[in-house]
Amino acid sequence: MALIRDLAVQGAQMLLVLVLAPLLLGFTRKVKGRLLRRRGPPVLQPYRDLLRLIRKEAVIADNASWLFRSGPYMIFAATWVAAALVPTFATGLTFSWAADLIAITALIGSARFFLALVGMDIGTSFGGIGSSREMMFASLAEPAMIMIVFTVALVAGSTQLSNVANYMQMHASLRVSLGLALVALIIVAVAENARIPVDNPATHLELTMVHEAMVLEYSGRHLAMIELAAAVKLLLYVSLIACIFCPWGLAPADGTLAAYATGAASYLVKLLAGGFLLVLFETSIAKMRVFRVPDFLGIALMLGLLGTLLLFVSRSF
Amino acid sequence: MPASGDRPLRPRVEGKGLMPVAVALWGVVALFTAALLAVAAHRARTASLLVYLICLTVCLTILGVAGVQLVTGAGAAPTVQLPIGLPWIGARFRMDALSAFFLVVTNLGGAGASLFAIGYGRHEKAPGRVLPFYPVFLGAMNLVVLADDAFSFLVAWEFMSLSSWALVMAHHRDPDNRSAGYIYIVMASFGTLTLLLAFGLLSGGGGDYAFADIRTATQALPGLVLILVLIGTGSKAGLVPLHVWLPLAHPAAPSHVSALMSGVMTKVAVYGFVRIVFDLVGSPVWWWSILVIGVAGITCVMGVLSALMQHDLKRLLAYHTVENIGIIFIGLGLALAFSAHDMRAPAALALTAALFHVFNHCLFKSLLFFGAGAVLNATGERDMEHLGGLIHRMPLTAFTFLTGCIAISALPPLNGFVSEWLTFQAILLSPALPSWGLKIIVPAVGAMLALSAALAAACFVKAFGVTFLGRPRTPAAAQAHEVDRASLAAMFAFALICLLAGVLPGLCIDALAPVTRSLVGTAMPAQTALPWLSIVPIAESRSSYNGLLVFVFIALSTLLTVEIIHRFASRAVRRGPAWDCGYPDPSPATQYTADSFAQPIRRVFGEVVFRASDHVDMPAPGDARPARLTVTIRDLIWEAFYAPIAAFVGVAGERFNRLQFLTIRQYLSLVFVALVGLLLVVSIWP
Amino acid sequence: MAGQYFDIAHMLAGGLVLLSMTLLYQDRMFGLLNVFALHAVVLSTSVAWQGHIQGAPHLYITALIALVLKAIIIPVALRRMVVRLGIHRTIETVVGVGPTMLLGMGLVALSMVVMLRATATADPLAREDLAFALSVVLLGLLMMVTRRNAVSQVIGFMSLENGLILAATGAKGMPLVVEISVAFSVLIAFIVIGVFLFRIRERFDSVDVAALDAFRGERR
Amino acid sequence: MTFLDLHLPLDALTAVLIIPAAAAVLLVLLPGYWLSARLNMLASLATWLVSLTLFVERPAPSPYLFVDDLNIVFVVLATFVAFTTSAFSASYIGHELEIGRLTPRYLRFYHAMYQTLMFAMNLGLTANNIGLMWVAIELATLTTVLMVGIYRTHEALEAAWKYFILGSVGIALALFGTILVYMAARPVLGEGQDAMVWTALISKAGGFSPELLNVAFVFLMLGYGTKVGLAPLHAWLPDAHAEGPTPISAVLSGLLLNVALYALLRFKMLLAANPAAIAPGPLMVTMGLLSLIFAGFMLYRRRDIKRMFAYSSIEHMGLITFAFGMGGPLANFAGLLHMTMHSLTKSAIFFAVGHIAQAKGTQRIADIRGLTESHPVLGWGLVLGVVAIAGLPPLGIFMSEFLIVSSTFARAPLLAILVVFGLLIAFGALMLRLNEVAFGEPTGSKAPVKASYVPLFAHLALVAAAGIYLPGPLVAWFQAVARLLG
Repeated sequence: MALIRDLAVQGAQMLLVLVLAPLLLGFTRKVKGRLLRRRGPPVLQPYRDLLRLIRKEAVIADNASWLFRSGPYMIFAATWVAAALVPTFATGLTFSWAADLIAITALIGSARFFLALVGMDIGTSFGGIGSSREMMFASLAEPAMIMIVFTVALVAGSTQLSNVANYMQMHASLRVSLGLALVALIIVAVAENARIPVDNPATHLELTMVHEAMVLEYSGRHLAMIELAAAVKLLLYVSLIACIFCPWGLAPADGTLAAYATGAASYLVKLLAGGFLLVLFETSIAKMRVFRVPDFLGIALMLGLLGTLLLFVSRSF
Repeated sequence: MPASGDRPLRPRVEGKGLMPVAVALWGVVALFTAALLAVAAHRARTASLLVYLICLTVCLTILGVAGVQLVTGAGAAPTVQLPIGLPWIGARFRMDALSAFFLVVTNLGGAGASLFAIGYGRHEKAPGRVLPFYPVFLGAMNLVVLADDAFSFLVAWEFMSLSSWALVMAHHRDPDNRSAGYIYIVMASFGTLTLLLAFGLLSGGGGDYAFADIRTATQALPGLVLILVLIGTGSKAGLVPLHVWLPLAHPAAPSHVSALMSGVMTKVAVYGFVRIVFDLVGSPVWWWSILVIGVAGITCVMGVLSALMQHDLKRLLAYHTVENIGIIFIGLGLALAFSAHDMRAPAALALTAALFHVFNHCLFKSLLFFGAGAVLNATGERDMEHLGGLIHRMPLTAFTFLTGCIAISALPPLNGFVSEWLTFQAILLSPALPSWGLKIIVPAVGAMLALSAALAAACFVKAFGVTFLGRPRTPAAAQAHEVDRASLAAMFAFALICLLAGVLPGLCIDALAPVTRSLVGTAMPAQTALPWLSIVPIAESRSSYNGLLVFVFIALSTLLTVEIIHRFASRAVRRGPAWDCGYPDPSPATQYTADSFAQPIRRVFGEVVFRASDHVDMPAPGDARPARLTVTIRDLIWEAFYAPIAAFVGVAGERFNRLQFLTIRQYLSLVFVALVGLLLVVSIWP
Repeated sequence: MAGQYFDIAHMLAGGLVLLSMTLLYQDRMFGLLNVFALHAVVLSTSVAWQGHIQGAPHLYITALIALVLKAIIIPVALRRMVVRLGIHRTIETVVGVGPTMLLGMGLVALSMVVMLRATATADPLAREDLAFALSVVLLGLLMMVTRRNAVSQVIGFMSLENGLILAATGAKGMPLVVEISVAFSVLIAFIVIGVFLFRIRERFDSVDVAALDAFRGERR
Repeated sequence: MTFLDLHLPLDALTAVLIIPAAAAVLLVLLPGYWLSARLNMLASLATWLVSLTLFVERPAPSPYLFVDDLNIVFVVLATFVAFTTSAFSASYIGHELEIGRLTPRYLRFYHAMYQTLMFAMNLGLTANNIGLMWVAIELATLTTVLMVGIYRTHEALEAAWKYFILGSVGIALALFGTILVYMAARPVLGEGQDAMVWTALISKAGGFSPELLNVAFVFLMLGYGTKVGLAPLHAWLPDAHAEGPTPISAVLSGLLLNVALYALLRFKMLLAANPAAIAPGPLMVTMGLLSLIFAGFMLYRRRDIKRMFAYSSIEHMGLITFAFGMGGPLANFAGLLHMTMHSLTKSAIFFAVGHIAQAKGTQRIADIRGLTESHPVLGWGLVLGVVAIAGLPPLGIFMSEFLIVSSTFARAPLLAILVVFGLLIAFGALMLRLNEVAFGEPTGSKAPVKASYVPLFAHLALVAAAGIYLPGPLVAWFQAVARLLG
C-alpha cells in the first residue's frame, strides 16, 4: 500500500515537471516581454508550439543517421529522469536514492553528450560550431557543478538531494561556503540553459548561437522533443536551487496530503520567483562574446572550489 | 645467500587449492607453445586463426579459474615453487585475491583481443612479426600477476616489455614506429631498473627475494621504496611525466595489440604498484599519498588535454589511457591516505573505486581500440581528418564505439560513471583526514578529476562525431565496409559487459571485497544484499546510486515518449537536403574537423599547457592563394625532461669519443698517469 | 764483506738510475743509442754481480743475454735502421728536456718513498735494489710517454724492461728469472723487428707515414 | 676414472695442454684449408672433452700446474668457447679464402696460432706458479697480436701494433707486480720455487708484508687490467676486435679477457687473505664503474659494428670487475655467472656479426639495414644476442645483473645507482644501433650467405636456458667458488 502511494507520488513528480516546464518557459518569456515594455507572448504559447511541432511531419537531411533520429528522445528522456529525481514538492521520493546529485549532474551530461553528437551528424559547419562551443562550456560548467555538489554535500553530509533538503530545513544557517556555492550554481544554471549572457535562446544570428546551432537541422517532433528537454532542464535547475537553498515547505517523506499540497504550492511560488529573478538578471545584462564565457564559468569553478576548500579546512565555514 | 642445498626445489604439488594457479601456469605454458608453433608455421594461412584460437581458449580458461577463485575467495592461497629462476629461491607463483582479480582483468582483455584478432589478424601484412610475440606477450602478463618472488616478477615484467616491444616493431618499415619502439624499450628498462633497485631495498641484500620473506622482513627506507616503485610502475602505466612513450608506442602496434597494451598492460603496471605498496611494504605514511595523488591529478588533466589536441584516432585513445591511469592512481592515493590514518572503511572504498576503474578501463579502452582497429581496417586511415560518415557504412562498429565513448566519458548508466562516482565519494570522505597537506590537495585533485571527466566527454564527442558522423571526408571513408563477424563479436561482447558492469555494479564491488579485505583490512558493505541492486559506499543516508534503475528509467521513458508520439502525433518523415541556415555547402571540407572542434578548448587551456598558438596566413585581397591556419603545439614535458637528457648523452658521447682518436703515446700516458696516481695513493695511504 | 757486496750492488743499481736520467736527457739519436748500450752493460754487470753474491749461476745466462742482445745487437741494428731509413737524428720531445728531468726526479723520489715504505721488513739490499728498479721502470715509461720518435720509444721500453730484470735479479733466489728474461728478449726482438718491418720512421702511432692521419682507430 | 686411462696415458690436466700444443705443431706442417680447419675443430673438441673430465677426477697440484674450483670453471668455459669458435671459424675462414682476403699460407699460420693461443690460455689458467702464469699470458698476447694483424691492411697492422705496444707495457707492469709478490712471500716461504707457487702463497698469505702486497696489487691491477680492457687501459681492445678476423674477436672477448680477469682474481684472493693489506675491492670497483660508464658513452658514436660490440665487452668486463670488487657471496656469484654468460653471448654475437659482415660486405653500421628482412636467421640471431647482452630477460645476463644491482643497492646505494646509470646508457646505445641494423628498409645485398648457424644458436640457447634454469650442480659450484673468492 505504502509502495503504491510512493510510486504515485513519484509519478506525480514526473508528470509535474513535465507539465510545469513549458509553463515556466512561457512565464519567463511573458515577463521578459513585459520588462521590455512589450506585451510578450501568452504564457501558454510554449504548449501550443510543442503541440504544433509534434503534429508536423519531420523533415530530416538526406544523410541523417539513426543517431540523428533517436537522439532527441534520448536527450529528452535523460533530462526528464534527471528532473524527476530532484525533489520538487516532497523529499524522500521512492526513487530519490536511485541517483544522487552527482548522478543527476552526470545525467544532464549524458543529455548534453547526445545533443552535441546529433549536432555533428549532418556534417554542417553550424552544427560543428554549436557542438564544439557547447562542449567547451560544459568542460568548465561540469566541474564547477561538481564542486558545488562537493560544497553542499560536505555541509549536509550527503549527496542525496532529499537528505540535503532535510538537512537544510533542519539547520538552516548562513554559511560562507553555501553562499559561494549559490552564486556558482546560478552562473552554471545560466550557462547550462543557454541564457543570456552566455547564449541567446531567441536568436538565430549564426556567430552568436550555440544551442540553436546544434539543433538547426531539426524539425517537427524531434525539435519538439529537444525544446521540451530544454524547458525541463531550465525547470530542473530552478527547482534544484530551490530545493537546496530554500527547501522550505517541502513535504517530508510519507507526508500527509496537506503537506504535499503545501509543498506543491510553495514549489510553484519558488518556481515563479526563480523565473522572475532569472529574467530580471537577463534583461539587466548584455550577452558576452563566446570567448569571454570561459572566464565567466571559470568564476563559478573557482567559487565552487573555494567553497570546498573552506569546508575541507574547517567544517564551520 | 642460502645455499641451494638447504631447500629442495622440486615442484610443490601437495596441499589443496593449488588447482587454480596450476591451471594458470599450464595456460601460460600453452601460450608459449603457441608462440613456438607460430615461429614454425607463421607462413601457413591458417596459422593466424590457430594461434588466436589457442590464445582465446587459454585466456577464457584462466579467466574462468581466476573468476571462481576470486568469487569463492579461497583464503590462504598456496604457493607453487618451480625449480627454475633463481636457484636458491625457485620461481614462485601464487594466486591470492589480488592476483585473481588482475588475472580476470588480464585475461578478459586478452580473450577479447584474441577474438577480435581472429578476424582482424587476417589482414596482417607481416604475420611472422606478430603471431610469435602475441601469445608470449599474453603469457608474460599472466606471469607478472602470478609471480610470488621478486626475480620471477621482474623477469616476467621485463619480458612483457620485450615482447610488446617486438609487437610495436611489427611494422618496422615506418620510421615513426621504429623511434616509438626505441623510446618504449628504453623507458621500459628504465622502469625495470628502478623496480630492481626497489626490490634491492626490500630484500635487503641477503638474497631473500621471495615475497613471503619480503613481507616479514623489516624494510629500510620504505619512503624511498615508494618513490622508486612509483617511478618504476608509473613509467609502464604512463604517469606524467613518464608517459611520453605511451602515445607513441600504443598506436604503433597492430590494433588488437594496442588494445592489450592500453587496456591490459597498463593494468599490470597498476598491479605492480598495488602489490608492492599495499602488500609488500605495508604501513604507509601520509606523505606518500600526497605524492601519488598529486602526480595522479596532473596525469589526469595532462592526459585528457593532450588527447584533445590529437587527430590521430589511436593516439587520442592512448592519451586517454594516460588520463584513466591518473584516475586509478587518484583512487590508490586516497586509499593510501586513508589507510595511513587507519581509516579502514574509506580506504576500502577508495581502493575499490580504483580497482573497479581498472576493470572498467580495461573493458572500454579495449573496446575503443577494437573500434579504431576496425576503422583502420575498413579505411586504412587512422587520421580522423580523413574520416567521417562511417556510421552509415559500418553502423554496428559505430554503435559499439559509441557505447565505449559513453562509458569512458563517465556518463550514466554505463560502467565508467560508477567507478568515477565511487572515487568522488571517496574524495567526499577525505575532509576527515587530519594531515593539512591532504586537506589542501585533495579538493584540488577532485576539481582536476571533474575537469578531466568533462574534457573527456568533449574529447569523445569529437572522436565519435568527426570519425563516424557527418559526411565522409575522403573516398576511403566513403567506401568503408563493415568489419568481419569475429571482430564485431568481440566489440559487442565488450559493449555488453560495459553495460552490465554499469547497471549491476554491486556484483563487481562484492567481487572486489576479498581483495580490499586482504590489502586494507576491510571491505565495502556487501552491495548485493541491498534492495533494488543499488550501491551504497558507506551509508544510504550519505549517498547511493542505482545504475539499473536509472537505466530502466531512461529506457522506459524513451520508449514511452516514442510510443506516445508515434501513436497520437505524427510519424511521418520527409528526407531533404540539409538546411544549414539556408546555404548548404556540398563540399564535405566545410565540416568541422577534429582540430577546429578542439579550437575553443585549445584557446582556453592550450596556451598555458602546450604554448599552443594559431597563426592565420590571410592572403591580401585579390590574391588567389588560399588562406592558411597553422596551429603549433609544443610538448613542454618532452622539452623539460627528455630533451635535456638526450642532449646530455649526445654531448657526453661526443666528448668521450675523442678518446677513440688518440695516439699510442697518448694512450701510454693514460697508463702512466694511472700508475703514478695509484702509486701516490699507496705512498700516502695511512 | 756483506757491506762491500751491498755497496757494489747498490752502486750498480744507482748507476742504472743515473743512466736512465741520462737517457731522458739525451736529444741526439746516436747519443741515445750509446747511452742505452751503456745502460745494458751496467745492467749485465749488476746481474752478474747478483749472480755472484747470491751464488746463482743461472743469473750469468741472463747477464749474457743482456750483454749480447741489448748492449751489442740491438744498438747496432737500431743504428743501421736510423741510417737506412733516414730517421731524423734529433729527438723531438713532447715536454722539454728540463721539465722531463724534473718529472724524472719526482718519479725517483716517489719510487723511493713507495718502496722504502713497503719493504720495511725486507733485507736492505733488496730494498735499495727494488727502489732503484722501480725508478728505472718509471723513468722508462716516462721516456716512452714524452718522446715522439719510434726509436726513442723503443729504447724507453727497453730501459723499462732493464729495470724489471734488475728487480727480478735483485729478488734473492727468484726462480724463472732466466725464462722471464728470455721471454722479454723475444718481446723486444718483436718490437725492433716490427719497427723495422713496418718502416716506422717517426712515430709509433702509425705503421706507415701514408696512414698517419688516414686512420686513428676508426674511419671518420 | 677410466676414460683417461683407456685413451690417454697422461692425466687430464697435462692433456689439456698437450693436445693444443701438438695440434699447433701438426697444423704448421699441414697444408690445405679443409683438413686443417677440421683438425682445428677436432683438437678443440678433444681439449674440451678432456677438460670436462677434470670435474670427475682432479689431479693433485704440482708446483707448476694445478686445478681448483676456481680455474676449472674458466678452463671448461674457455675450451668450450674455443671449440664452438673453431667450428664457426671453419665456415668463416672458408668464405675469407673464397673472396681472397686470406691466402692458404696465412691460413696455415692462422690455425697453428689458434691452437697455440689455446695452449697459452689453458696454461695461464692452470698454472700453479705466478711466474708461469705470467709467461703464459704473454704468450697468449703475442699470438693474438699476430692474428689480429693477419689481414695485413693498414688498419689491421696498426691495430696489432697498438695492441702489441700497450700489451707489452701492461705485461711489464704485471711482471713487476709478480716480482713484488715474490719479495713479499720470500720472508715467509723462504727463497726459491715455493715463494711463487700459488697454493703455497694463498695458504701463507696472512704473514706477508701488507705494504708490499699493496704496491704489488697496484702493478698487477694495471698490468692484467690492461689485458682485461679496463678503462683507461682499454685502448687496444676495440681496434683489435674490429680489425682482426671475427673468430679472433670472438676468442678475445670470450676467452682472453677472462684469462686476464682470472689472474686478477687470483691476486685479489691473495690480498683478501691478508687482513692488514688494503682491500683490493675499492680499486676494482672504481675501475669497473669507470669502464662501465665510459664504455656506455663510447657506444653511441660507433660506426663499425665489431668495434661497437668490442666496447660492449669493455662495459661488461667493467661490470664483472665491479661485482668481484664488491665481493660477498651474492656479488661474486653474480660476477661468475655474468662472466660465463658474457663469454657465451658475446662470442655468439661475433659469430652473427662475422657472417653479417660477410653477407653485406661491410662492417659499417650505416651500410647495414633491415637485417631481419634481408637475412632473417642472422638478423633475429643478432637481435636475440643484443637483447641478451643488453640484459633483457629471460636470458642469462638479466639474472646476473639482477643479482649485482639488487645486492649492491642494499649495501652501497650510490654505487648501485651509478651502475644502473651506466647500464641504461649502454642499453640505450645498443638498442639504438639494433633498431637501425635489424629493422627498417633493408640495404645492401640480400644474397644468402653460407653460414654455420649451429655455434651461434647453441650459445644463445645456452644463455636462454641459463636465464630460466640453472642446474643445481653448477649453482653449488659457483657458490663454492664465490665463497672461495670471499
